[in-house]
Amino acid sequence: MLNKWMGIVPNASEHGRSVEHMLEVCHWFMLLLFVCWGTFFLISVYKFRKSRHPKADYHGVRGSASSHAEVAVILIEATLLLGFAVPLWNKRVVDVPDQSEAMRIRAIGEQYAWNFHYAGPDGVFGRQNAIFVTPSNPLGLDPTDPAGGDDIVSKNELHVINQRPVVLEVSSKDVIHAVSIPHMRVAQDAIPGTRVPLWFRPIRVGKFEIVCAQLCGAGHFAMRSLILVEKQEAFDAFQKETMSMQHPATASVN
Amino acid sequence: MSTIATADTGHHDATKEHGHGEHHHPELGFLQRWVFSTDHKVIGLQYAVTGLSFLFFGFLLMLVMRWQLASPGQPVPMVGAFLRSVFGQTVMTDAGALTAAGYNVFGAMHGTIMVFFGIVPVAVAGFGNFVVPLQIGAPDMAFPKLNMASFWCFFTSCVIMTGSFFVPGSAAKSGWTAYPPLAGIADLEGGNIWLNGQTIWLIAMVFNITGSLLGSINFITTIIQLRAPGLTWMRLPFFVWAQFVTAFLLVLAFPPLEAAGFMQLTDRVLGTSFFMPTGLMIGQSVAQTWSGGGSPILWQHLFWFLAHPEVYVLILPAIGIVSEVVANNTRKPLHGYKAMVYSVFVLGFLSFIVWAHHMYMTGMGAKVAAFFQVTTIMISVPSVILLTSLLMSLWGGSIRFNTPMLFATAFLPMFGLGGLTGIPLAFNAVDLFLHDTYYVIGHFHYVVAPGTIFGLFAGVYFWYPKVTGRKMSEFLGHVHFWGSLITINGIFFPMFLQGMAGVHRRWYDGGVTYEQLAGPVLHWNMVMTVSAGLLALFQLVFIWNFFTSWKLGQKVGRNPWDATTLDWDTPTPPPHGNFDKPLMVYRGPYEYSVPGHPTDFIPQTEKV
Amino acid sequence: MSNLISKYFPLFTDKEVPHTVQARPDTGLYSAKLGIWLFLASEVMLFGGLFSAYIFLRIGAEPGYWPSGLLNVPVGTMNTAILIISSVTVVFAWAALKMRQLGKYRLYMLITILCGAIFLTVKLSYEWPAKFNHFGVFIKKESASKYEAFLGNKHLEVTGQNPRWEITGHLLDAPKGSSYAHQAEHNAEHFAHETGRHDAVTPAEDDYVIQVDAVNANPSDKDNDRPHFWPRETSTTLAVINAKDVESASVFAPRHSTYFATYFLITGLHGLHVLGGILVFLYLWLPFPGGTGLYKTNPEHLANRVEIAGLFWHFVDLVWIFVFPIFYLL
Amino acid sequence: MSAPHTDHSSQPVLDSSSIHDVPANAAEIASHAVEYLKVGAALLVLTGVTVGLSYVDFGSRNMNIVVGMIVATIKAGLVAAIFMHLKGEKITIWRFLVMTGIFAAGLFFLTYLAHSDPISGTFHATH
Ligand code: HEA
Ligand code: HEA
Ligand code: CUA
Ligand SMILES: [Cu+2]
Repeated sequence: MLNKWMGIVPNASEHGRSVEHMLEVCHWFMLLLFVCWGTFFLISVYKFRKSRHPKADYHGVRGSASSHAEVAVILIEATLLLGFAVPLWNKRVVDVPDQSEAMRIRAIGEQYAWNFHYAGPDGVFGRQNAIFVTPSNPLGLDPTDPAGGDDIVSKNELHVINQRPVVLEVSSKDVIHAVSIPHMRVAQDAIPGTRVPLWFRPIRVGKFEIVCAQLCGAGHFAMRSLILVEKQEAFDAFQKETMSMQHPATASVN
Repeated sequence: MSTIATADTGHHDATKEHGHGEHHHPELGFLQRWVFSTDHKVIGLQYAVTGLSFLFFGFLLMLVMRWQLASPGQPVPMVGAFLRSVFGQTVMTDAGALTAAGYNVFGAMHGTIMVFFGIVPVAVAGFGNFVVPLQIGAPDMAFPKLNMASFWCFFTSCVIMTGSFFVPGSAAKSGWTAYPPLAGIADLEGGNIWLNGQTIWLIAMVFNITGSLLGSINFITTIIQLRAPGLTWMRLPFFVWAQFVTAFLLVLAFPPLEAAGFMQLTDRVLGTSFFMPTGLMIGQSVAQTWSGGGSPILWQHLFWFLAHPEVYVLILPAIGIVSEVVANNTRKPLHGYKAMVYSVFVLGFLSFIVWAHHMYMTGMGAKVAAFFQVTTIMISVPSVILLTSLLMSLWGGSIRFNTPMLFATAFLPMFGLGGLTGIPLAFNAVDLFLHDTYYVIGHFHYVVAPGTIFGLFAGVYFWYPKVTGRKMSEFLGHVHFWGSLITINGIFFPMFLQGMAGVHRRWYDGGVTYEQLAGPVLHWNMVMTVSAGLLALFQLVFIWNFFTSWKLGQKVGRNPWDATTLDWDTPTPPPHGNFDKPLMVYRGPYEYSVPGHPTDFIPQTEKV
Repeated sequence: MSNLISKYFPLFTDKEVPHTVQARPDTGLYSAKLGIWLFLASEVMLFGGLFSAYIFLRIGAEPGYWPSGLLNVPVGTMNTAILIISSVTVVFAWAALKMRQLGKYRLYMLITILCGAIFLTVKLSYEWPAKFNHFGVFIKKESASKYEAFLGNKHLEVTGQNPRWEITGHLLDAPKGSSYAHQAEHNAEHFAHETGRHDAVTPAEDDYVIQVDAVNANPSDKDNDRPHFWPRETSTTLAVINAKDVESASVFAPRHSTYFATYFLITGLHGLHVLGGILVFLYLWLPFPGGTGLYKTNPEHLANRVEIAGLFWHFVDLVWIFVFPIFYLL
Repeated sequence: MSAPHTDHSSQPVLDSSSIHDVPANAAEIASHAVEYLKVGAALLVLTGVTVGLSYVDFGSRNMNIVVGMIVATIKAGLVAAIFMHLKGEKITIWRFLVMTGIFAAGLFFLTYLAHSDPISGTFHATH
């Protein structure tokens, strides 16, 4: 509710609910603190101004209400941390869905675009080598590797299937970028030299924006991509069409 | 007495021969007195004035950026052509609008200048130099010459950093965080490996860091060695504690960044690859310039190892100032002084082991993430204690709302808001959503702008009479305060709303590209920008007040605020050597409204 | 009461800063002593940052890309010993001052300064230049089999060791346009002079010709599997390497590899510290007003200065104690 | 606090003539000279030991590193304790040096941890 009031973008992923829930709890907790402290603050400022209270009291607040409040803050924070935050993260980084269940897509950043690399029907990524990189082969796919024959690459458009977990393997060719999909409540830096998995399960068909969330140069602000969450059929159509464009020979066999 | 005195330092000490005797030295020339001075008060002023100017400069850079955010691509009104001629074509178009590269230049320099050339020089070096020796009853800093060296190191860094705007390709443009490989490759194409923005940024930072290190060593030594007789640790004003811990943070956290700075420098000029991974591509081909094998993440570790403690460096002196002002103007002791002292130590300690909360997105496993979340949450506890103690201190007071107190009072809820919004960021699952958005920008500006800067304003209004012998105008002070309070919230509160909507930082066009995420909240940009413009106008009031009061303000005596601490026990302005009487401290720092005492304050030196 | 105060805090009514020479009773320290230790604490963090970079990069290094055995161990050992000796003489110099023996102080200080100077000279005129004249070529993995005779990876695999990707030695010919052409020419002349093989190097457009080190000359010799205490002579074997097969090629300069990058940065910074120490010692040794000139008026002050300069010097020694094994030996 | 006998500098010197005299603890210092020599010798021997041990096979490279670091730490300890008079140094100095040690160790350990505990499935292209 508080999140809504603050204008949070709608959620479109399964685990996003837990993220949102936690943020909501946090915000209520903060509001509560701010209101309690703020009330005390306003009362003090009003009641103890000089004209109203000319002689200060050496001892001020007596009793230990403030210590109790502090202990309560600590307890709430500990609960949030151990009850929500840590398990949620473990789920994200330890229980990455496996090959059979999830769709694996590579997201490779470059100044200033995203390349999304699909393994194609055979499910195996082709070998890559920087020596093959050209404007038309931005990922340097090795033309002699049969596994790469059905691989497709789309620029700035990520197609995924609704309800099917996606594992994005995030990396970069040049500087650090970051994949951030606010609707999916996920983000991951794209660091050259490493490939880090990032997963989520989209639950709403639609088109959402992907942000490059790390300063990457003059074009950073415009490094926008889209994620298209589609039904299975639509995805298949996309795959087929792209393949016929990128690999006319292989595509006709299929 | 005087025989004994000479025995200690030795009668031959060079300074003595130059005539630093009992009295003021009319024979000291202008240069020695105001420029190459070793007097802590003059050095403090030098720092403060340089730092304030940089704060203002940093703000002006931001005004240009805010203009761009509210009206992307439009020439900057009135000064566009002027900016074009000063900053050149990388930064400004011929029409006088900011370019995308220029936006990054200004952004990186705004962050760098505000943090390392604005707040730290004013809060730590300026107030620290002027006030700390006075508050502990020392005649000067422990190492006056080192103090001067520290300022000139800092000043050199200022000149170098400012100069970097004028090299081909303009100043650094990779964020104040200077993450490689972006920063590693920035400005290198075709240019001179030395004369370019990022390289100069690194060199300037090395000087800046060195100056900070020398200064901090001096502070710690001074506080340990030069406390007046009777001034035991638990009788120190809280401001001194805050500076003490701050100095430790600087001494121990800055060197790793200096090391990292050297490494980035050699990456740029010697072709090493500390931070450059294997197979790095520039454009369509693998960069052959670097041998490879480095790690971009290593820089982030070393950077945040400093930069997290650094944020407490930004806030602690302000909390110290606010404590002094609150105690003085509530006319009662601080609530929980001891708890505050312990908290500030715990805060200092923990701040060294939380740094990776800025790196949640770099791909951390479960163990590391849990560790840094736990420590980050732990560090909020001492902050809560500090703020709560200050809040509790109001209760039962007899509050005088003069200008310093207004700023100090406003500091409390403003810092509260900033601190509270740090809490969701600490949970990395939530930070997944909030990282790099304007929510983060809102979080830290609440702590540094209406937080630290308000604390600094409180300090300026509070100690101005000690420095100049005159008070600043109360009326203009009130105008400055209310104007700043309202407009500054107008700038920073909408940032939370934008952040929640998914607006990210470092966007040149303020979000126009992203219809879905920024579209619904784009209108806030105008509100924020107008507020920033108005805020600037209210700062002019301050600047006017600051300079005119020097000659026209109401004259005051030694202790215009009826304060208790030793800084108010000197002549105004304090002479060379500070004190005109032997000192002995008999009591704690905040003995206000002691029951049964005729006046409502008892100076620390009063025996009763 | 006021007597007591003036006894322990004699200067609070004077304008001079107290405790520059005398210790403050409650801390037992004079200010400079505290100051130098704080400085050293920051130095610990400075070198700490560099060492943590070393650790980070070394664990991150792929097998075969962290060279070892390329530095000259006897020279390093000698330099270590020199620093240790200078650490002893500097405490002696301080003790001599404490006992007010100016002559001895001068002698010990002189030895210290000489030790420092020898250390630096060895570093700058011998160790570093020797590195800059040594060349290494990393072979691309896919081309490694072509150079098996120099790499010996089969042998290494059988014996369960990390593979080798680099061929090192003296460069006798470099591809056209290489910035090492001049160095190669010089080495080639030297080679011809030494061996009498004047036509051994036939210029080619895009080859590196390297007079290889013993390891590459005989890569499957078991004796070569471990680093050697006495550096081995460069063999007279020549390796001809096509530029296409090369991943990176460089003299042993900082840009050679992250190993040499850390080596040069850390030893360079350490060297600067040595230089700084020498300058301070010279100042204290010569009759400047703040150096031995101080002896006449306030020997205790001079002794304190020597003590803090000595503390700095010991620290520099202490850093070297770690630098030596991690770069030279392990 | 510190043991008084290693405290070389805090003798109150209250009149200007005495600063030229040999301090009361001169004999002390002279007796230390022997200790300094012994430590110097020990350091030289340990340097030899470090070199020697690096040619002994302790089973793995890592073990060799551990052994080498242990010897280096002993040497560094000797320098700090005796030459730098840390043995018996004032508590004030000890306090912040211990802090420094903890933070430096934290820097080493945590960067190491961050390196060794990535998200599962992370691939590193290194060399
Ligand atoms: C002075 C500066 C300062 C301070 C004090 C803080 C304090 C805190 N910060 Fe902040 N932070 C920054 C400056 C600061 N920060 C900066 C500059 C950045 C971004 C850098 C960049 O990326 O460029 C940042 C970023 C940042 C991040 C990374 C976000 C991201 O990039 O994704 C995180 C994550 O954990 C974080 C957390 C915290 C926490 C938990 C605190 C805690 O210490 C806060 C504790 C305080 C409280 C809990 C307040 C208590 C409140 C009350 C008791 C209520 C009082 C109410 C009334 C009086 C009415 N901060
Ligand atoms: C201490 C730090 C500090 C301070 C005080 C400020 C102050 C302000 N900042 Fe800053 N900001 C940063 C540190 C700071 N900032 C950092 C680190 C970044 C990130 C940079 C990056 O992306 O790398 C950032 C980024 C940042 C952005 C985001 C840009 C982007 O991501 O695209 C914005 C946007 O509005 C902004 C706005 C402002 C505004 C309006 C102020 C105002 O509050 C300014 C108010 C200023 C004053 C009130 C000045 C007062 C001084 C005087 C009046 C002087 C008087 C002089 C004399 C008497 C001689 N800042
Ligand atoms: Cu790519 Cu920002
Ligand atoms: Cu932080």
